[in-house]
Amino acid sequence: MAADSPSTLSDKPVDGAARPLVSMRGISKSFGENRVLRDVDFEVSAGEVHALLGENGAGKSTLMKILMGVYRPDAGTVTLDGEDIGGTSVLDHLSHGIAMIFQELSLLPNLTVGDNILLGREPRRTGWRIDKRSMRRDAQTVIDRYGFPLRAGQLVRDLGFAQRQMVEVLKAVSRGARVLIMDEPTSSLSLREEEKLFAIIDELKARGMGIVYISHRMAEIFRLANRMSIVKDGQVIGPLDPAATSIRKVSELMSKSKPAVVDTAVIEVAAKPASAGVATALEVRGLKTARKLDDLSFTIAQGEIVGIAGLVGSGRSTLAKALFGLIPDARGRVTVGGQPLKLGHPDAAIAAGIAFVPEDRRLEGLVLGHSLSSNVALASLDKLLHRIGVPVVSDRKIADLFEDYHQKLGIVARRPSQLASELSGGNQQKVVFAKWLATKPRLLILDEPTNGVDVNAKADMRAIMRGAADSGVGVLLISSELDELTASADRILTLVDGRITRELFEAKDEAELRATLQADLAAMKKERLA
Amino acid sequence: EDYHWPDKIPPEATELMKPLPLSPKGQPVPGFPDGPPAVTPDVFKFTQEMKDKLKAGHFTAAIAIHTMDAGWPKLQIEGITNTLKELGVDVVAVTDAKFKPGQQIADLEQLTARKPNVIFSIPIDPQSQAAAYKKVADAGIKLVFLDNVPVGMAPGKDYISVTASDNEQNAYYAAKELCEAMGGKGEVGIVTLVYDYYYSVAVRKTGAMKAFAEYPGIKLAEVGTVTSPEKAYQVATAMLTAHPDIKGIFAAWDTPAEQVVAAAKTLGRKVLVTTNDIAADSAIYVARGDFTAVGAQRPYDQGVSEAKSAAYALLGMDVPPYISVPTLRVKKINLLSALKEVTKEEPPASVLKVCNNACF
Amino acid sequence: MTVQQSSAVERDSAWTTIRRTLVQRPTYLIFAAVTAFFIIFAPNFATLSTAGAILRVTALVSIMAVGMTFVIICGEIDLSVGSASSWSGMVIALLLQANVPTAVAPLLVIAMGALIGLVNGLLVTKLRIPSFLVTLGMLSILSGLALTITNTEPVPIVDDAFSDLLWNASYIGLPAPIWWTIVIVLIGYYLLQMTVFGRRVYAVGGNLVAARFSGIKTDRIKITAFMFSGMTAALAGLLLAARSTAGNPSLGSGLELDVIAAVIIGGTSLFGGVGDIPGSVIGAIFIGILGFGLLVLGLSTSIQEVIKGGIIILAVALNRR
Amino acid sequence: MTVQQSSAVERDSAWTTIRRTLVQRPTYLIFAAVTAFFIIFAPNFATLSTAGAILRVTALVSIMAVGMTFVIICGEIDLSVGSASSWSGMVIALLLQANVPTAVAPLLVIAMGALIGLVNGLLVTKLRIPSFLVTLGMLSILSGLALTITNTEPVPIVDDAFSDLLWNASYIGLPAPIWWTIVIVLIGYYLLQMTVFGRRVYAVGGNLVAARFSGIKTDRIKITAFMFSGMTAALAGLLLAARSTAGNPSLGSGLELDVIAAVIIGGTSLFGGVGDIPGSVIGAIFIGILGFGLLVLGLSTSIQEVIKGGIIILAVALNRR
Ligand SMILES: Nc1ncnc2c1ncn2[C@@H]1O[C@H](COP(=O)(O)OP(=O)(O)OP(=O)(O)O)[C@@H](O)[C@H]1O
Ligand SMILES: Nc1ncnc2c1ncn2[C@@H]1O[C@H](COP(=O)(O)OP(=O)(O)OP(=O)(O)O)[C@@H](O)[C@H]1O
Ligand SMILES: [Mg+2]
Ligand SMILES: [Mg+2]
Repeated sequence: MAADSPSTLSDKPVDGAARPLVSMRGISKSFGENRVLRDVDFEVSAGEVHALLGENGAGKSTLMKILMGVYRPDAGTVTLDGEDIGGTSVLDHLSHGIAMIFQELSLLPNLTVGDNILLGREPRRTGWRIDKRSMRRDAQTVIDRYGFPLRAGQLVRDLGFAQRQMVEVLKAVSRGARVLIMDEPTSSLSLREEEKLFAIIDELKARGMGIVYISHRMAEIFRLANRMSIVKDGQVIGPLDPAATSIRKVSELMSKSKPAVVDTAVIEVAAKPASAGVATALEVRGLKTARKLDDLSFTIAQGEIVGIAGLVGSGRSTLAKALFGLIPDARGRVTVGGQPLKLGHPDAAIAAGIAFVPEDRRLEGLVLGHSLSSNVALASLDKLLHRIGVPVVSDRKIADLFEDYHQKLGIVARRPSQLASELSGGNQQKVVFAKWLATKPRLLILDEPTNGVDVNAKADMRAIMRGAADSGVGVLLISSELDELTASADRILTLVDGRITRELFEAKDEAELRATLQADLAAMKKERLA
Repeated sequence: EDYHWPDKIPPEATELMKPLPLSPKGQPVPGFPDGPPAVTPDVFKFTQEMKDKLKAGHFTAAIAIHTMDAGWPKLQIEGITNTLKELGVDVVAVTDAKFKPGQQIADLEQLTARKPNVIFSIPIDPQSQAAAYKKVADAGIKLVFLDNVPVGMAPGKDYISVTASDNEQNAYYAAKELCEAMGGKGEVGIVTLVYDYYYSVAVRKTGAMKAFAEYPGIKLAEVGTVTSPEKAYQVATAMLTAHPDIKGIFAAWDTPAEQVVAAAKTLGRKVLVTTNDIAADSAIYVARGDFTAVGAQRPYDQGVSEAKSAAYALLGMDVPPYISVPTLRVKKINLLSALKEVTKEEPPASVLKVCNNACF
Repeated sequence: MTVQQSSAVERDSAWTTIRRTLVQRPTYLIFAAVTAFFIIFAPNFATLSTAGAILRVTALVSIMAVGMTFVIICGEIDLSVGSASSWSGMVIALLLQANVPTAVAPLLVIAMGALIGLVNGLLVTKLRIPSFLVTLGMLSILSGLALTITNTEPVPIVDDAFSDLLWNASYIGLPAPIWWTIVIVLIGYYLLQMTVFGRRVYAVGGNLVAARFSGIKTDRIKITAFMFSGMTAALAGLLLAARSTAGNPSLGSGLELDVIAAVIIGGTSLFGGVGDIPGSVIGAIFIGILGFGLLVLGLSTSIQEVIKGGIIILAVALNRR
Repeated sequence: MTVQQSSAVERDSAWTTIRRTLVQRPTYLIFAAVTAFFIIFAPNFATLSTAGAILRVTALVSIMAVGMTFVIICGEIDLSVGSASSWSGMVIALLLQANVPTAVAPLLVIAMGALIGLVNGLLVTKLRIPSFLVTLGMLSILSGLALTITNTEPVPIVDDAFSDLLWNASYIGLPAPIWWTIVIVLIGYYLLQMTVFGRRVYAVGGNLVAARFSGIKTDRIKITAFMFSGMTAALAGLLLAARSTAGNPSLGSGLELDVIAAVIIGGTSLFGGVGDIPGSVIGAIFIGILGFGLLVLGLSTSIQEVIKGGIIILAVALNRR
């Protein structure tokens, strides 16, 4: 067992509470040739938060989906209160009191909040009839109990990402489950909602619920967890006592190879400035959009990393999209490398030297069903031609391009023809980076580049970013993880409800930054009211 | 000789323009187990007084046609509409069922709600549409049929009359010409519609087989069927492949016959083709010699006859149960006269060009 | 937050609902405008008998549209309904010819419709073939079978009790086909809009994976939707046969396109998850009105096609805000 | 795992590619088996002239399948190709009748095909109506127009140069329709498999949002795909007209289903992003062989339908691993 391995000796394994609520024994699972889990044990006790850590693709979600009955394990047993409930169906596991917040949001956009919260256990009247009235009432009661700003009758389609995550939380919590699995529940929650979520977790714990908590955010884990386990190479290490270990040690335990594989020196990308002497990568004057951005002006120098700090809905993504030409009604004067940019046209933005790593890599960043090499080549196809009388896309040049970035960024992949959907989150994100670095940009816009990425991959991302900046690229970094901003950015702009309120030169610490943002938002609200 | 269209026509052509004698009986209907006797359309005579009475009646008529994808229905409709107009009857609606019996039933219901005095129709399926036609009759609307009569409907009682081309004779003539052109021996094929319930085409198969049976040297290799005319290309190609000795094919009407010719040409096979019906496009095939002979209908005349039976009925006069339009024989020599006889228009320039003074 | 607040859930008034419906479905305004146009300009349009004729003509499409709505909301499509109805018509005619009792034969046919739907559903869910293809193949198979079983010969139905029950009789002044439409619409409405099953149909079409993760047996829901569609197609086939007092192998051919058009212009999304029964029925009636009105105006069938195509595109364009 | 491993990325050998193709496309084995069956059991099947006949029969479907492949890989569908080809046949016949030169008229028709595709594409992308509906409406409109323009009268073509060029002539021993197929397949292959445009077509169908976020003008790509499909449909219409030496308003009706079936059984996914030109052509030829072989075996048209439906379902079932 993992607990016997030498590396864990210094971190004293802790015993579970007296009786494990759920225990998984000897679990193995393979997808085709990919052996994801090998003879794994895992348990959760009543009234504890058991954190599960591991690199992207280590198998955390897979283990939990087995616990939830989504997948049937190849071997092993799942017992709840000593009763074998070994992998029949989700419905079965739900009825045994196990609930899960899935990493990929699993809401129905076409139904209301209430429908979603009560999906699968709607109050019924005689026949199969749904009792719509009590349904809405019950749902609203749940919402109000946890104090989320939602209405039962709203369509989920009309909600923002963060609000959807709240619905997801309520859906799981309100099942009255005894075991609750949370797979990266905070990946897009803002600070305030995060606080709310933690309060809920504390309350549930007090009521005797067992909680499995998966996250890549170490700070959160150390704050919440009673015990922690690490998935690595198909095995589970732990459980460990958070008090007896440290973030650094945990990162080392998780990693398969050395912590960061990316050498900043190899990332040189920038095309040299259009005209000599121009030192600004980006200049923005009076940028406005119909719904959000309100007269933004700022500049980014070559080689500079500018961070944008803001709360959810403050317009950070809108800013990034507007610069990249994805917001049709954006107006304002923008120059890139000294040349004026025509807004509203992504192809013009690329031609001007802008690269954009979007916040949702699965939806916006990658063609998941296509190969890695074609994903990497997608934004620079025009440069990958060779001629045999007529211009032809050169598969060799594409393969070479992939090979190049595959090495530079340390992408873990078997073949260039492997599908993007088969990679782990961190590696997928590296593919998106490769796609954009291949365009030789002057300005790199990164929207939540480390979202859902494990600690070591995060370090790689930072190295890539720094490498790019060092070679003269201007970087606009958007991140909800304020410590990431403070660590990486040369300068931070605070964006509050569509306006830039401050420019911070000294890296403040996370808590201070947070307080500033909230104060500015309150001030802005007051001003708007007046 | 120095013949010239349209003034100086060779006697051979004039001879061909004479109609063939009618087959004696039509489709069996209640009251006429062997089929009602055939009469020619000349039975109708209109006096001025009759015409005035019709005008005063402000009668309306509607037409429910089976399909519009050929010249035939268009000429029928023109024949009906023009004649009725002369007689002071208004055609208020025309429906196209696209050869779907279900659609035609719906069309009839809609036309019934429109309450015309007469409905002209060619039933696609005499069996499954009978109830729908009976309902039209029950609604007090007079029915005049083209070609087919729905099962169980009695002339004079449930409907006025049916005017049909002498389809059996048309096919018999065309098939016989095929056998003659083949010297009375060799393998032949038939390409026809798959639906045997469609009476007016089904009897063509009967007519053709009758002709083939008269020649001991002729062997019918295969009957190929199509659900719609454009499929004939593939069916003929396959038939010619499976039977390398086929020398002649009879196709039940001109649109599929064109596809049969195209298929034979594509395969580089010398195959004689005869068929029924001509229109501006199929006339070219006769002019080129692709169709050896055609036993044609006269859809416009048929329409005229149908309009006149309706007018008689509206005046409360008796109409014979079965009026038959005799076969028009068409070969290259009399093509222009025949085409004019069918379409009631001067032959188009394209046909004249291909004829190159060899047709009259 | 207090309990007080939670009980103060707003309820929409009937009026708000109507207004919201009109905003969400501007097509209804087009329907109204077109109908008004015909009432004013088409001779004899605004009569009871016209209305009856239109309803009877649309009965078949309406009934199948109810089944189709389930399938399309599930995010699938069923192209086999037209030929399934032809085939059902043939089967009922043969059963009655073989003296199967009038009370039993239709039930057998409906069961067979369910079976056809079951096969469609199994192929779509278990073998994961796109429904477009499965049902296209099924269309071929059933229309071929209908032609083959009697060698293209139509089969007469002499059982008047059957024809009365399904088409010819009137009850309380309403003809049988309209009653059947009402029955199916009510069943469909109940199932889709009021039951747990209906909720799951929406869930499956809204986000298949999410529905699965929420413990919904998505395959079973889809299969049931296909079965319901097959049953409505079989019922339509019975009506067709009763109307003609005969089974004909191509009576229902091509109906699938009308049915799908009715469902879509009624506001159901081809991508699944959105739609309802009343919309589909209104769509079916609208298509009926449109066809009939154009006919009464004396336009040729071919021009009607053009106008119909144009209006359907327009209606759907308006439906997507 | 070591850093070593991450750098050692295999490149695919040609052999691996072939083997993988066979594994991914087990349908090709079915094709081979069915063809072998006909060669053994169908009379005169295994001859050069039969092969030629099949290729000519499938020329129309193959040509349209090339255009359709672009549309389907984009994640859309084009139901209007059949009636677009009928309409094109009518238009060319009328143009030639009006003495437009043989060298010009076909080009005008192809341009009109592009225009039809443009309208389809604009409606799909700018008004965001599902392509299923747009092209269904277009199908109605074009078939209505084809019937209306000459009042259902077919139009003869007496220009032999035209019929030769497109259908009757042979060059280097190969008949014209086969040459046209080869030309279109090569153009299609080049565009889809070898150009930037082709890569973008895949990206648009694979993930529309990601494509837009990569600077691809997704609307323009889709519109171009529809235009190409319209042009291939127009060319097919020219071939149809040349074959019958006449324009007939319903010559191409129903072809769309054969074309779509060919593309799908050739391995292109209805969901977009996956597929290729050779697959579609093989699919078209297979459908041709199947239909033709059954006919040569002397099976009735109706049984053929049944068998064809079954085999298409089977082929697609096998294509999804
Ligand atoms: N349905 C599936 N089919 C095939 N392979 C899968 C499937 N689901 C997961 N995998 C593979 O199993 C491995 C473990 O994936 P899993 O999602 O459990 O990782 P994870 O630890 O949750 O990663 P992350 O932190 O990125 O969420 C990965 O290599 C993944 O590609
Ligand atoms: N004027 C606009 N036109 C089109 N889309 C817009 C416009 N403004 C915003 N959006 C889209 O709406 C989304 C949500 O906007 P929202 O106001 O919630 O802020 P946001 O930019 O996503 O905020 P953040 O990234 O800071 O959380 C944006 O990501 C953008 O895609
Ligand atoms: Mg995970
Ligand atoms: Mg954002």
